[in-house]
Amino acid sequence: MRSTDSLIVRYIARRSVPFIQLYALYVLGHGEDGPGGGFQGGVIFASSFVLLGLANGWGYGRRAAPARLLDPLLPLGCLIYLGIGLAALLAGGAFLEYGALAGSDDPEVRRHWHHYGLIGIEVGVMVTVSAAMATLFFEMARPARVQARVDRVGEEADRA
Amino acid sequence: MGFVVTWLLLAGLWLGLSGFFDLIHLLFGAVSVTFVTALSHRYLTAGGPLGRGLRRLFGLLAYSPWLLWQVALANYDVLLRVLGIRRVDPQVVRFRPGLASEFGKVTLANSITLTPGTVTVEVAGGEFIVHAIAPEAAADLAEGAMVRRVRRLEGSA
Amino acid sequence: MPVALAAAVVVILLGVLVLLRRVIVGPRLLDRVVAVNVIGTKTIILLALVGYLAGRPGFFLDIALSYALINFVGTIAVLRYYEGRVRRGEPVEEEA
Amino acid sequence: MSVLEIVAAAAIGLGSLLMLATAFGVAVFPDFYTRLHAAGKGDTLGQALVLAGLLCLGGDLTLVVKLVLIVFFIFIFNPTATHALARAGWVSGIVPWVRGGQDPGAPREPGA
Repeated sequence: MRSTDSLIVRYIARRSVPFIQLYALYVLGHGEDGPGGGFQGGVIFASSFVLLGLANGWGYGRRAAPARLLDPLLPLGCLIYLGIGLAALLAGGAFLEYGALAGSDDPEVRRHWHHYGLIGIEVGVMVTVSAAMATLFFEMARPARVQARVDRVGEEADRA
Repeated sequence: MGFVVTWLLLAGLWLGLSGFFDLIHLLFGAVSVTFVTALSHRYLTAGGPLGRGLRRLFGLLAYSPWLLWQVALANYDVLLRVLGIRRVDPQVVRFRPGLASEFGKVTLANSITLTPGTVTVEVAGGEFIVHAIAPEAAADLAEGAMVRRVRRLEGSA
Repeated sequence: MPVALAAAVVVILLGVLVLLRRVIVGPRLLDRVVAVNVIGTKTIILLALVGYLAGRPGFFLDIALSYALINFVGTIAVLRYYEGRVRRGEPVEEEA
Repeated sequence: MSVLEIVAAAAIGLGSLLMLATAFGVAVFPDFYTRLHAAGKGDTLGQALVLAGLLCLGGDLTLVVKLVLIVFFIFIFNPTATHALARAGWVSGIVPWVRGGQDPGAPREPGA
Protein backbone atom coordinates (compact mmCIF):
# COMPACT_ATOMS: atom_id res chain seq x y z
CA MET A 1 0.00 0.00 0.00
CA ARG A 2 1.44 3.31 -1.08
CA SER A 3 0.78 6.48 0.86
CA THR A 4 -2.27 8.49 -0.10
CA ASP A 5 -1.72 11.31 -2.55
CA SER A 6 -3.58 13.66 -0.29
CA LEU A 7 -1.13 15.90 1.53
CA ILE A 8 -3.79 16.95 4.03
CA VAL A 9 -4.71 13.43 5.10
CA ARG A 10 -1.05 12.49 5.48
CA TYR A 11 -0.30 15.57 7.58
CA ILE A 12 -3.31 15.30 9.88
CA ALA A 13 -2.75 11.57 10.38
CA ARG A 14 0.86 12.12 11.49
CA ARG A 15 0.03 14.98 13.81
CA SER A 16 -2.82 13.15 15.55
CA VAL A 17 -0.81 10.02 16.43
CA PRO A 18 0.47 11.15 19.88
CA PHE A 19 -2.97 12.37 20.90
CA ILE A 20 -4.64 9.11 19.92
CA GLN A 21 -2.00 7.14 21.80
CA LEU A 22 -2.29 9.26 24.93
CA TYR A 23 -6.06 8.97 24.82
CA ALA A 24 -5.73 5.19 24.52
CA LEU A 25 -3.61 5.10 27.67
CA TYR A 26 -6.10 7.36 29.43
CA VAL A 27 -8.86 4.89 28.51
CA LEU A 28 -6.70 2.09 29.90
CA GLY A 29 -5.97 3.86 33.16
CA HIS A 30 -9.53 4.87 33.94
CA GLY A 31 -11.20 1.54 33.37
CA GLU A 32 -13.01 1.41 36.70
CA ASP A 33 -14.63 4.85 36.45
CA GLY A 34 -14.83 5.29 32.67
CA PRO A 35 -15.90 3.06 29.80
CA GLY A 36 -12.36 1.88 29.32
CA GLY A 37 -10.08 -0.98 30.10
CA GLY A 38 -7.30 -2.87 28.46
CA PHE A 39 -9.21 -4.06 25.42
CA GLN A 40 -10.66 -0.70 24.40
CA GLY A 41 -7.40 1.10 25.13
CA GLY A 42 -5.52 -1.46 23.09
CA VAL A 43 -7.78 -1.06 20.09
CA ILE A 44 -7.52 2.75 20.19
CA PHE A 45 -3.74 2.54 20.59
CA ALA A 46 -3.48 0.24 17.58
CA SER A 47 -5.75 2.53 15.56
CA SER A 48 -3.01 5.18 15.66
CA PHE A 49 -0.72 2.81 13.74
CA VAL A 50 -3.56 1.80 11.43
CA LEU A 51 -4.14 5.47 10.65
CA LEU A 52 -0.43 5.97 9.93
CA GLY A 53 -0.40 2.93 7.67
CA LEU A 54 -3.54 4.00 5.84
CA ALA A 55 -2.48 7.59 5.29
CA ASN A 56 1.29 7.53 5.03
CA GLY A 57 1.74 4.13 3.46
CA TRP A 58 2.33 0.60 4.66
CA GLY A 59 6.08 1.01 5.06
CA TYR A 60 5.76 4.21 7.08
CA GLY A 61 3.27 2.65 9.46
CA ARG A 62 5.24 -0.59 9.71
CA ARG A 63 8.38 1.33 10.68
CA ALA A 64 6.46 2.92 13.55
CA ALA A 65 5.30 -0.54 14.68
CA PRO A 66 7.90 -2.98 13.36
CA ALA A 67 7.33 -6.72 13.43
CA ARG A 68 10.43 -7.37 15.53
CA LEU A 69 8.85 -5.19 18.24
CA LEU A 70 5.23 -6.34 17.91
CA ASP A 71 5.89 -10.09 17.69
CA PRO A 72 7.44 -10.38 21.17
CA LEU A 73 4.76 -8.09 22.58
CA LEU A 74 1.99 -10.50 21.58
CA PRO A 75 2.94 -13.18 24.14
CA LEU A 76 4.35 -10.64 26.59
CA GLY A 77 0.89 -9.29 27.40
CA CYS A 78 -0.36 -12.80 28.16
CA LEU A 79 2.72 -13.41 30.30
CA ILE A 80 2.04 -10.25 32.32
CA TYR A 81 -1.51 -11.44 32.91
CA LEU A 82 -0.38 -14.95 33.83
CA GLY A 83 2.48 -13.63 35.96
CA ILE A 84 0.24 -11.47 38.10
CA GLY A 85 -2.24 -14.33 38.48
CA LEU A 86 0.50 -16.74 39.52
CA ALA A 87 2.06 -14.18 41.85
CA ALA A 88 -1.29 -13.95 43.65
CA LEU A 89 -1.35 -17.75 43.83
CA LEU A 90 2.18 -17.86 45.25
CA ALA A 91 1.30 -15.16 47.76
CA GLY A 92 -1.30 -17.53 49.18
CA GLY A 93 -4.44 -16.30 47.46
CA ALA A 94 -6.52 -17.68 44.61
CA PHE A 95 -5.45 -17.22 40.98
CA LEU A 96 -5.79 -13.48 40.16
CA GLU A 97 -6.80 -12.67 43.75
CA TYR A 98 -4.83 -9.43 43.72
CA GLY A 99 -5.47 -8.61 47.35
CA ALA A 100 -3.23 -11.51 48.34
CA LEU A 101 -0.28 -9.68 46.76
CA ALA A 102 -0.30 -7.28 49.68
CA GLY A 103 0.90 -10.02 52.00
CA SER A 104 -1.15 -8.42 54.74
CA ASP A 105 -4.65 -8.84 56.13
CA ASP A 106 -5.28 -5.12 56.54
CA PRO A 107 -8.34 -4.56 54.28
CA GLU A 108 -7.12 -1.05 53.41
CA VAL A 109 -3.75 -2.35 52.16
CA ARG A 110 -5.43 -5.24 50.36
CA ARG A 111 -7.76 -2.79 48.58
CA HIS A 112 -4.73 -0.86 47.32
CA TRP A 113 -3.04 -3.96 46.01
CA HIS A 114 -6.27 -5.06 44.41
CA HIS A 115 -6.10 -1.80 42.49
CA TYR A 116 -2.45 -2.30 41.44
CA GLY A 117 -3.15 -5.87 40.35
CA LEU A 118 -6.11 -4.73 38.29
CA ILE A 119 -4.06 -2.10 36.48
CA GLY A 120 -1.32 -4.66 35.95
CA ILE A 121 -3.54 -7.18 34.17
CA GLU A 122 -5.22 -4.40 32.17
CA VAL A 123 -1.76 -3.37 30.95
CA GLY A 124 -1.17 -7.00 29.97
CA VAL A 125 -4.45 -7.13 28.06
CA MET A 126 -3.67 -3.84 26.33
CA VAL A 127 -0.19 -4.94 25.23
CA THR A 128 -1.51 -8.09 23.61
CA VAL A 129 -4.62 -6.52 22.11
CA SER A 130 -2.86 -3.53 20.56
CA ALA A 131 -0.01 -5.68 19.22
CA ALA A 132 -2.52 -8.16 17.78
CA MET A 133 -4.66 -5.45 16.17
CA ALA A 134 -1.69 -3.71 14.59
CA THR A 135 -0.20 -7.01 13.42
CA LEU A 136 -3.54 -8.06 11.90
CA PHE A 137 -3.81 -4.80 9.98
CA PHE A 138 -0.24 -4.79 8.71
CA GLU A 139 -0.31 -8.45 7.72
CA MET A 140 -3.61 -8.12 5.88
CA ALA A 141 -2.56 -4.93 4.10
CA ARG A 142 0.89 -6.23 3.20
CA PRO A 143 1.86 -5.11 -0.31
CA ALA A 144 2.54 -7.76 -2.95
CA ARG A 145 6.27 -7.00 -3.20
CA VAL A 146 6.77 -7.50 0.54
CA GLN A 147 4.70 -10.67 0.36
CA ALA A 148 6.95 -11.97 -2.45
CA ARG A 149 10.00 -11.37 -0.27
CA VAL A 150 8.41 -13.21 2.67
CA ASP A 151 7.49 -16.14 0.41
CA ARG A 152 11.04 -16.31 -0.90
CA VAL A 153 12.46 -16.42 2.60
CA GLY A 154 9.98 -19.17 3.48
CA GLU A 155 10.91 -21.27 0.45
CA GLU A 156 14.59 -20.92 1.19
CA ALA A 157 13.94 -22.00 4.75
CA ASP A 158 12.04 -25.04 3.45
CA ARG A 159 14.94 -26.05 1.23
CA ALA A 160 17.53 -25.60 3.92
CA MET B 1 13.84 20.20 23.35
CA GLY B 2 11.05 18.77 21.22
CA PHE B 3 10.75 16.00 23.77
CA VAL B 4 10.27 18.40 26.66
CA VAL B 5 7.68 20.54 24.90
CA THR B 6 5.68 17.50 23.74
CA TRP B 7 5.88 16.04 27.24
CA LEU B 8 4.52 19.24 28.81
CA LEU B 9 1.72 19.45 26.24
CA LEU B 10 0.67 15.85 26.73
CA ALA B 11 1.01 16.08 30.53
CA GLY B 12 -1.32 19.08 30.56
CA LEU B 13 -3.79 17.16 28.43
CA TRP B 14 -3.56 14.16 30.75
CA LEU B 15 -4.19 16.21 33.90
CA GLY B 16 -7.22 17.81 32.27
CA LEU B 17 -8.62 14.48 31.10
CA SER B 18 -7.92 12.44 34.20
CA GLY B 19 -9.20 14.59 37.03
CA PHE B 20 -7.65 12.21 39.57
CA PHE B 21 -4.75 13.63 41.52
CA ASP B 22 -3.93 10.74 43.86
CA LEU B 23 -0.51 9.15 43.73
CA ILE B 24 -1.36 6.05 41.71
CA HIS B 25 -3.18 7.95 38.94
CA LEU B 26 -0.47 10.61 38.74
CA LEU B 27 2.23 7.95 38.59
CA PHE B 28 0.39 6.08 35.87
CA GLY B 29 -0.11 9.37 34.03
CA ALA B 30 3.58 10.25 34.21
CA VAL B 31 4.54 6.83 32.86
CA SER B 32 1.95 7.08 30.06
CA VAL B 33 2.93 10.59 29.02
CA THR B 34 6.63 9.71 29.01
CA PHE B 35 5.97 6.55 27.01
CA VAL B 36 3.87 8.29 24.35
CA THR B 37 6.31 11.18 24.13
CA ALA B 38 9.26 8.84 23.64
CA LEU B 39 7.34 6.79 21.07
CA SER B 40 5.72 9.54 19.03
CA HIS B 41 7.04 13.02 19.75
CA ARG B 42 8.67 13.09 16.34
CA TYR B 43 5.23 13.22 14.70
CA LEU B 44 4.66 16.56 16.40
CA THR B 45 8.10 18.11 16.43
CA ALA B 46 9.86 16.73 13.37
CA GLY B 47 9.97 18.91 10.29
CA GLY B 48 11.26 22.24 11.45
CA PRO B 49 12.81 24.22 14.26
CA LEU B 50 10.91 24.15 17.51
CA GLY B 51 10.50 27.92 17.85
CA ARG B 52 8.74 28.10 14.50
CA GLY B 53 6.45 25.26 15.50
CA LEU B 54 5.47 27.03 18.70
CA ARG B 55 4.91 30.33 16.90
CA ARG B 56 2.66 28.51 14.44
CA LEU B 57 0.76 26.86 17.30
CA PHE B 58 0.06 30.21 18.95
CA GLY B 59 -0.66 31.72 15.55
CA LEU B 60 -3.31 29.05 15.03
CA LEU B 61 -4.87 29.90 18.40
CA ALA B 62 -5.06 33.55 17.37
CA TYR B 63 -6.45 32.56 13.96
CA SER B 64 -9.22 30.30 15.29
CA PRO B 65 -11.70 33.00 16.47
CA TRP B 66 -11.73 34.54 13.01
CA LEU B 67 -12.13 31.08 11.51
CA LEU B 68 -15.00 30.35 13.91
CA TRP B 69 -16.77 33.48 12.71
CA GLN B 70 -16.27 32.34 9.11
CA VAL B 71 -17.71 28.94 10.01
CA ALA B 72 -20.79 30.67 11.46
CA LEU B 73 -21.20 32.56 8.17
CA ALA B 74 -20.74 29.28 6.29
CA ASN B 75 -23.58 27.70 8.20
CA TYR B 76 -25.90 30.61 7.56
CA ASP B 77 -25.03 30.29 3.87
CA VAL B 78 -25.66 26.53 3.70
CA LEU B 79 -28.91 27.00 5.63
CA LEU B 80 -30.17 29.51 3.07
CA ARG B 81 -29.29 27.17 0.24
CA VAL B 82 -30.96 24.21 1.91
CA LEU B 83 -34.12 26.30 2.30
CA GLY B 84 -33.87 27.31 -1.36
CA ILE B 85 -33.50 31.03 -0.64
CA ARG B 86 -30.11 31.14 -2.38
CA ARG B 87 -29.38 29.33 -5.59
CA VAL B 88 -27.11 26.31 -5.81
CA ASP B 89 -24.88 26.99 -8.81
CA PRO B 90 -21.68 25.05 -8.33
CA GLN B 91 -18.40 25.48 -10.15
CA VAL B 92 -14.88 24.17 -9.83
CA VAL B 93 -12.00 26.63 -9.61
CA ARG B 94 -8.26 26.28 -9.34
CA PHE B 95 -5.73 28.73 -7.96
CA ARG B 96 -2.22 28.98 -6.57
CA PRO B 97 -2.14 30.50 -3.09
CA GLY B 98 1.65 30.56 -3.08
CA LEU B 99 2.15 28.64 0.15
CA ALA B 100 5.42 26.81 0.63
CA SER B 101 4.99 24.63 3.69
CA GLU B 102 2.83 21.58 4.37
CA PHE B 103 1.52 23.35 7.45
CA GLY B 104 0.33 26.32 5.41
CA LYS B 105 -1.32 24.17 2.75
CA VAL B 106 -3.11 21.97 5.29
CA THR B 107 -4.32 24.96 7.30
CA LEU B 108 -5.62 26.71 4.20
CA ALA B 109 -7.22 23.56 2.79
CA ASN B 110 -9.11 22.79 5.99
CA SER B 111 -10.08 26.45 6.42
CA ILE B 112 -11.48 26.49 2.89
CA THR B 113 -13.47 23.36 3.60
CA LEU B 114 -14.91 24.88 6.77
CA THR B 115 -15.91 28.23 5.30
CA PRO B 116 -18.73 29.48 3.08
CA GLY B 117 -19.56 27.43 0.04
CA THR B 118 -16.17 25.94 -0.73
CA VAL B 119 -14.65 22.48 -0.37
CA THR B 120 -11.02 21.67 -1.11
CA VAL B 121 -11.01 18.85 -3.63
CA GLU B 122 -7.35 18.45 -4.41
CA VAL B 123 -4.02 19.91 -3.41
CA ALA B 124 -1.35 19.03 -5.95
CA GLY B 125 1.97 20.78 -5.75
CA GLY B 126 1.19 24.43 -5.11
CA GLU B 127 -2.18 24.28 -6.78
CA PHE B 128 -5.57 24.04 -5.07
CA ILE B 129 -8.68 22.72 -6.79
CA VAL B 130 -11.76 23.95 -4.98
CA HIS B 131 -15.42 23.09 -5.50
CA ALA B 132 -17.53 26.19 -4.89
CA ILE B 133 -21.26 25.95 -4.37
CA ALA B 134 -21.88 29.33 -6.04
CA PRO B 135 -19.89 31.92 -8.02
CA GLU B 136 -19.90 34.41 -5.13
CA ALA B 137 -18.22 31.82 -2.90
CA ALA B 138 -15.46 31.40 -5.46
CA ALA B 139 -15.14 35.19 -5.74
CA ASP B 140 -14.77 35.47 -1.95
CA LEU B 141 -11.94 33.00 -2.12
CA ALA B 142 -10.24 34.86 -4.96
CA GLU B 143 -10.48 38.05 -2.92
CA GLY B 144 -7.99 36.29 -0.69
CA ALA B 145 -8.46 37.45 2.91
CA MET B 146 -8.02 33.90 4.10
CA VAL B 147 -4.97 33.21 1.97
CA ARG B 148 -3.31 36.34 3.38
CA ARG B 149 -4.02 35.25 6.95
CA VAL B 150 -2.67 31.77 6.38
CA ARG B 151 0.39 33.16 4.62
CA ARG B 152 1.05 35.32 7.67
CA LEU B 153 0.63 32.26 9.89
CA GLU B 154 3.06 30.32 7.78
CA GLY B 155 5.33 33.33 7.66
CA SER B 156 5.82 33.10 11.39
CA ALA B 157 8.29 30.67 9.85
CA MET C 1 -33.17 21.31 31.21
CA PRO C 2 -33.79 17.59 30.60
CA VAL C 3 -36.65 18.65 28.33
CA ALA C 4 -34.30 20.74 26.16
CA LEU C 5 -31.78 17.90 26.00
CA ALA C 6 -34.45 15.35 25.09
CA ALA C 7 -35.84 17.70 22.43
CA ALA C 8 -32.35 18.09 20.94
CA VAL C 9 -31.95 14.29 20.88
CA VAL C 10 -35.26 13.94 19.04
CA VAL C 11 -34.34 16.65 16.51
CA ILE C 12 -30.97 15.06 15.80
CA LEU C 13 -32.52 11.61 15.47
CA LEU C 14 -34.91 13.11 12.94
CA GLY C 15 -31.85 14.28 11.02
CA VAL C 16 -30.39 10.77 11.17
CA LEU C 17 -33.65 9.45 9.73
CA VAL C 18 -33.41 11.90 6.80
CA LEU C 19 -29.79 10.82 6.26
CA LEU C 20 -30.73 7.14 6.31
CA ARG C 21 -32.82 7.80 3.21
CA ARG C 22 -29.66 9.07 1.50
CA VAL C 23 -27.78 5.97 2.66
CA ILE C 24 -30.44 3.77 1.06
CA VAL C 25 -31.01 5.61 -2.22
CA GLY C 26 -27.36 6.47 -2.89
CA PRO C 27 -27.08 6.66 -5.86
CA ARG C 28 -23.30 6.33 -5.68
CA LEU C 29 -21.28 4.45 -3.12
CA LEU C 30 -19.62 7.72 -2.12
CA ASP C 31 -23.01 9.37 -1.51
CA ARG C 32 -23.72 6.64 0.99
CA VAL C 33 -20.33 7.12 2.60
CA VAL C 34 -20.95 10.86 2.99
CA ALA C 35 -24.30 10.19 4.66
CA VAL C 36 -22.80 7.57 6.95
CA ASN C 37 -20.00 9.95 7.87
CA VAL C 38 -22.50 12.65 8.83
CA ILE C 39 -24.51 10.12 10.84
CA GLY C 40 -21.26 9.23 12.59
CA THR C 41 -20.60 12.82 13.61
CA LYS C 42 -24.21 13.16 14.78
CA THR C 43 -23.69 10.05 16.89
CA ILE C 44 -20.90 11.81 18.77
CA ILE C 45 -23.28 14.59 19.78
CA LEU C 46 -26.05 12.13 20.60
CA LEU C 47 -23.67 10.32 22.93
CA ALA C 48 -22.83 13.57 24.70
CA LEU C 49 -26.49 14.55 25.06
CA VAL C 50 -27.52 11.11 26.30
CA GLY C 51 -24.67 11.26 28.80
CA TYR C 52 -26.05 14.46 30.32
CA LEU C 53 -29.56 13.02 30.30
CA ALA C 54 -28.39 9.88 32.06
CA GLY C 55 -26.47 11.93 34.61
CA ARG C 56 -23.12 10.34 33.70
CA PRO C 57 -21.64 12.90 31.29
CA GLY C 58 -17.97 12.02 31.89
CA PHE C 59 -18.52 8.38 31.04
CA PHE C 60 -20.41 9.12 27.84
CA LEU C 61 -18.02 11.87 26.73
CA ASP C 62 -15.20 9.30 26.89
CA ILE C 63 -17.17 7.09 24.53
CA ALA C 64 -17.91 10.07 22.28
CA LEU C 65 -14.20 10.91 22.06
CA SER C 66 -13.28 7.33 21.19
CA TYR C 67 -16.01 7.30 18.59
CA ALA C 68 -14.74 10.54 17.03
CA LEU C 69 -11.28 8.98 16.61
CA ILE C 70 -12.53 5.68 15.20
CA ASN C 71 -14.97 7.44 12.85
CA PHE C 72 -12.10 9.39 11.31
CA VAL C 73 -9.97 6.29 10.82
CA GLY C 74 -12.94 4.58 9.16
CA THR C 75 -13.50 7.41 6.69
CA ILE C 76 -9.82 7.44 5.75
CA ALA C 77 -10.00 3.68 5.18
CA VAL C 78 -12.80 4.22 2.65
CA LEU C 79 -10.75 6.87 0.86
CA ARG C 80 -7.85 4.44 0.60
CA TYR C 81 -10.10 1.75 -0.83
CA TYR C 82 -11.20 4.21 -3.49
CA GLU C 83 -7.73 5.45 -4.28
CA GLY C 84 -6.39 1.94 -4.59
CA ARG C 85 -9.10 0.90 -7.03
CA VAL C 86 -8.70 4.05 -9.12
CA ARG C 87 -4.94 3.53 -9.24
CA ARG C 88 -5.34 -0.04 -10.50
CA GLY C 89 -7.95 1.10 -13.00
CA GLU C 90 -10.73 -1.00 -11.49
CA PRO C 91 -14.36 0.14 -11.52
CA VAL C 92 -15.26 1.94 -8.29
CA GLU C 93 -19.05 1.96 -8.48
CA GLU C 94 -21.49 -0.90 -8.26
CA GLU C 95 -23.58 -1.31 -11.42
CA ALA C 96 -26.84 0.53 -11.00
CA MET D 1 -33.85 28.57 35.36
CA SER D 2 -30.72 30.61 35.63
CA VAL D 3 -29.43 32.80 32.81
CA LEU D 4 -26.69 30.31 32.06
CA GLU D 5 -29.22 27.50 31.70
CA ILE D 6 -31.28 29.57 29.27
CA VAL D 7 -28.16 30.26 27.22
CA ALA D 8 -27.35 26.54 27.29
CA ALA D 9 -30.84 25.56 26.18
CA ALA D 10 -30.74 28.12 23.37
CA ALA D 11 -27.34 26.93 22.13
CA ILE D 12 -28.38 23.28 22.26
CA GLY D 13 -31.64 24.01 20.48
CA LEU D 14 -30.00 26.10 17.75
CA GLY D 15 -27.22 23.56 17.33
CA SER D 16 -29.54 20.61 16.97
CA LEU D 17 -31.69 22.52 14.45
CA LEU D 18 -28.55 23.31 12.45
CA MET D 19 -27.66 19.63 12.45
CA LEU D 20 -31.15 18.82 11.19
CA ALA D 21 -30.67 21.40 8.41
CA THR D 22 -27.39 19.69 7.51
CA ALA D 23 -29.20 16.39 7.21
CA PHE D 24 -31.75 17.97 4.87
CA GLY D 25 -28.88 19.50 2.91
CA VAL D 26 -27.35 16.08 2.35
CA ALA D 27 -30.78 14.83 1.34
CA VAL D 28 -31.81 17.57 -1.12
CA PHE D 29 -28.63 18.88 -2.76
CA PRO D 30 -28.28 17.78 -6.37
CA ASP D 31 -24.94 15.96 -6.51
CA PHE D 32 -22.16 14.41 -4.56
CA TYR D 33 -20.03 17.56 -4.19
CA THR D 34 -22.86 19.85 -3.15
CA ARG D 35 -23.92 17.28 -0.55
CA LEU D 36 -20.39 17.43 0.80
CA HIS D 37 -20.84 21.17 1.34
CA ALA D 38 -23.70 20.46 3.70
CA ALA D 39 -21.84 17.61 5.38
CA GLY D 40 -18.54 19.44 5.75
CA LYS D 41 -19.62 22.59 7.49
CA GLY D 42 -23.24 22.42 8.56
CA ASP D 43 -22.37 19.83 11.12
CA THR D 44 -19.26 21.50 12.44
CA LEU D 45 -20.99 24.56 13.86
CA GLY D 46 -24.07 22.64 14.96
CA GLN D 47 -21.91 20.32 16.99
CA ALA D 48 -19.83 23.13 18.41
CA LEU D 49 -23.03 24.91 19.51
CA VAL D 50 -24.51 21.84 21.19
CA LEU D 51 -21.27 21.11 22.98
CA ALA D 52 -20.90 24.76 24.01
CA GLY D 53 -24.39 24.55 25.42
CA LEU D 54 -23.44 21.47 27.41
CA LEU D 55 -20.35 23.36 28.57
CA CYS D 56 -22.61 26.06 30.03
CA LEU D 57 -24.28 23.40 32.19
CA GLY D 58 -21.06 23.31 34.15
CA GLY D 59 -19.34 20.41 35.77
CA ASP D 60 -15.83 19.72 36.90
CA LEU D 61 -12.62 20.35 34.99
CA THR D 62 -12.54 16.98 33.22
CA LEU D 63 -15.94 17.58 31.63
CA VAL D 64 -14.78 20.94 30.29
CA VAL D 65 -11.56 19.43 28.93
CA LYS D 66 -13.41 16.55 27.28
CA LEU D 67 -15.98 18.83 25.65
CA VAL D 68 -13.28 21.17 24.37
CA LEU D 69 -11.30 18.17 23.10
CA ILE D 70 -14.33 16.83 21.21
CA VAL D 71 -14.90 20.24 19.58
CA PHE D 72 -11.19 20.41 18.73
CA PHE D 73 -11.19 16.93 17.18
CA ILE D 74 -14.32 17.69 15.17
CA PHE D 75 -12.74 20.92 13.87
CA ILE D 76 -9.65 19.03 12.74
CA PHE D 77 -11.13 15.73 11.58
CA ASN D 78 -14.38 16.85 9.98
CA PRO D 79 -12.87 19.04 7.23
CA THR D 80 -10.11 16.49 6.70
CA ALA D 81 -12.65 13.71 6.21
CA THR D 82 -14.73 15.96 3.95
CA HIS D 83 -11.70 16.74 1.84
CA ALA D 84 -10.77 13.05 1.73
CA LEU D 85 -14.23 12.19 0.43
CA ALA D 86 -14.25 15.04 -2.09
CA ARG D 87 -10.87 13.88 -3.31
CA ALA D 88 -12.03 10.26 -3.57
CA GLY D 89 -14.90 11.46 -5.75
CA TRP D 90 -12.56 13.63 -7.83
CA VAL D 91 -9.98 10.93 -8.54
CA SER D 92 -12.66 8.35 -9.32
CA GLY D 93 -13.96 10.73 -11.98
CA ILE D 94 -17.28 11.94 -10.60
CA VAL D 95 -18.19 14.94 -12.78
CA PRO D 96 -19.51 17.91 -10.79
CA TRP D 97 -23.10 18.83 -11.48
CA VAL D 98 -23.62 22.39 -12.77
CA ARG D 99 -26.75 24.40 -13.31
CA GLY D 100 -28.27 23.79 -16.73
CA GLY D 101 -26.63 20.38 -16.97
CA GLN D 102 -23.90 21.39 -19.43
CA ASP D 103 -20.37 20.07 -19.34
CA PRO D 104 -18.57 21.80 -16.45
CA GLY D 105 -15.35 21.92 -18.45
CA ALA D 106 -11.92 22.27 -16.94
CA PRO D 107 -11.53 24.00 -13.58
CA ARG D 108 -11.37 27.74 -14.04
CA GLU D 109 -9.50 30.53 -12.39
CA PRO D 110 -11.79 32.11 -9.77
CA GLY D 111 -13.65 35.09 -11.17
CA ALA D 112 -12.78 34.08 -14.74
